[in-house]
Amino acid sequence: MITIQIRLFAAHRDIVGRPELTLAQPAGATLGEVWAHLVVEHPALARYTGRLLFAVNQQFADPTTVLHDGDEVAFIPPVSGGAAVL
Amino acid sequence: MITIQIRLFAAHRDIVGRPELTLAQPAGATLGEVWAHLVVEHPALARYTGRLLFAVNQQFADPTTVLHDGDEVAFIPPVSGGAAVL
Amino acid sequence: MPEFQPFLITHQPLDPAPLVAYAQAPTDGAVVTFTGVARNHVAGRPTASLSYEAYAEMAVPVLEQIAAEAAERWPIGRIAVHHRVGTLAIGETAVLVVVAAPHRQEAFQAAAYVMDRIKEIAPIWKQEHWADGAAEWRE
Amino acid sequence: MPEFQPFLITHQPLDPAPLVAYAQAPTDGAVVTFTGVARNHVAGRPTASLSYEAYAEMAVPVLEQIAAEAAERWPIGRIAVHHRVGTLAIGETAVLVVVAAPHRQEAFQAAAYVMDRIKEIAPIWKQEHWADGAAEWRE
Repeated sequence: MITIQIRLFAAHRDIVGRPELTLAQPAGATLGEVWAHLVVEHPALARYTGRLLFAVNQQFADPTTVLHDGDEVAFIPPVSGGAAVL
Repeated sequence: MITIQIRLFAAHRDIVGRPELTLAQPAGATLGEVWAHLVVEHPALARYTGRLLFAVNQQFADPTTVLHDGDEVAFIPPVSGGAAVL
Repeated sequence: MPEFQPFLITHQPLDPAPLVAYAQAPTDGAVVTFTGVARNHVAGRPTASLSYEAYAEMAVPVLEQIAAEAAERWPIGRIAVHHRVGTLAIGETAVLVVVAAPHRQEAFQAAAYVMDRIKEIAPIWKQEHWADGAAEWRE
Repeated sequence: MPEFQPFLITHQPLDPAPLVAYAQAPTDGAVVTFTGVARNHVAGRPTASLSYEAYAEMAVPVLEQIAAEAAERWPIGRIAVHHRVGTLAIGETAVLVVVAAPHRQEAFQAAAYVMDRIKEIAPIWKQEHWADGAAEWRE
């Protein structure tokens, strides 16, 4: 088993109700699998599937990325930086 | 006859040696004719022919514009406003 | 006095002057500054205020990455980007992008590119607080 | 205190802050500022200083005309342009163009357009004072 730290932001945090989660996962778990796990626990997240960016340890990553013990995982909802400007 | 005031700038002023000239011209004289007159008196201006802008009373005009008594005429050498930037 | 940080996520009000001073080198004839401002309406709906949230530990490296992308594409000088987080009143500055370059075309193009990329990938989120009291994340 | 003049030819050092404050309206989410700076070289030749001269009575109406052209082409807000005249040291600001708009693309495009047009038609001339003592009008 590995333990990962999940950071949650914006609408994701509102849905989950917390800014961080610590999660135990089987060795070899991927980012995509962790996201799927979260969606099962918080079905309101489902509408972000296919619309979010993934990061591991503050680097962009993709759903097939295999996680390691102690990784910081972020699921990044659609961004809107800088923007009062459409 | 009409009397016009000529404003000279930048390289034109350096060539003519004055920032302003008062010139008497026949009634019906055009901007282009006045420029040609200046070029005869100051041949170093010749290289600006075809490269300058014309103005009468602070409005852009063209060489065929007929002048009137009291007009302020400007022969505008190639401009370079704003530009440390090429 | 702390060293100037060209890429910054901050709760403090933004001021373009230090970014311009940082970016401008004697070889650069052009400096383009983009200021993104909290507006009083979005798609016609009146807003009372905005708040921004960032994944700051990641947002700063992403801003650096975006600047590096711009520097690969155009012959430009220095870039600085400051983004505010927290609650902003209408009219307050949310983001500043400053790009210096020898020539103005490249400065304009690079500044526009940096803003486009910030909106594509920088982990920064905006919540609109409507005049009627509701709030909504912009997505 | 004199009223702010959005279009100005001046011997005084330029400061972008009042132009940005003037241009920015609550409906405008984007403000683009172009700063044109005296460079330390032109086409590789070292410059010691620059001087600018304007036909000021005409330059101000021409700047107003250029701003009106931009407002016909893009949905933008306010524009301000200040141009300095006299002798400038390297690094000093020669021109400021500020354009506010609801959206950033239009603000960038209009600001670039205004600068292009200033260089085409505004009766303002630059003389380069080379490091070797010679001087030359830029044409």
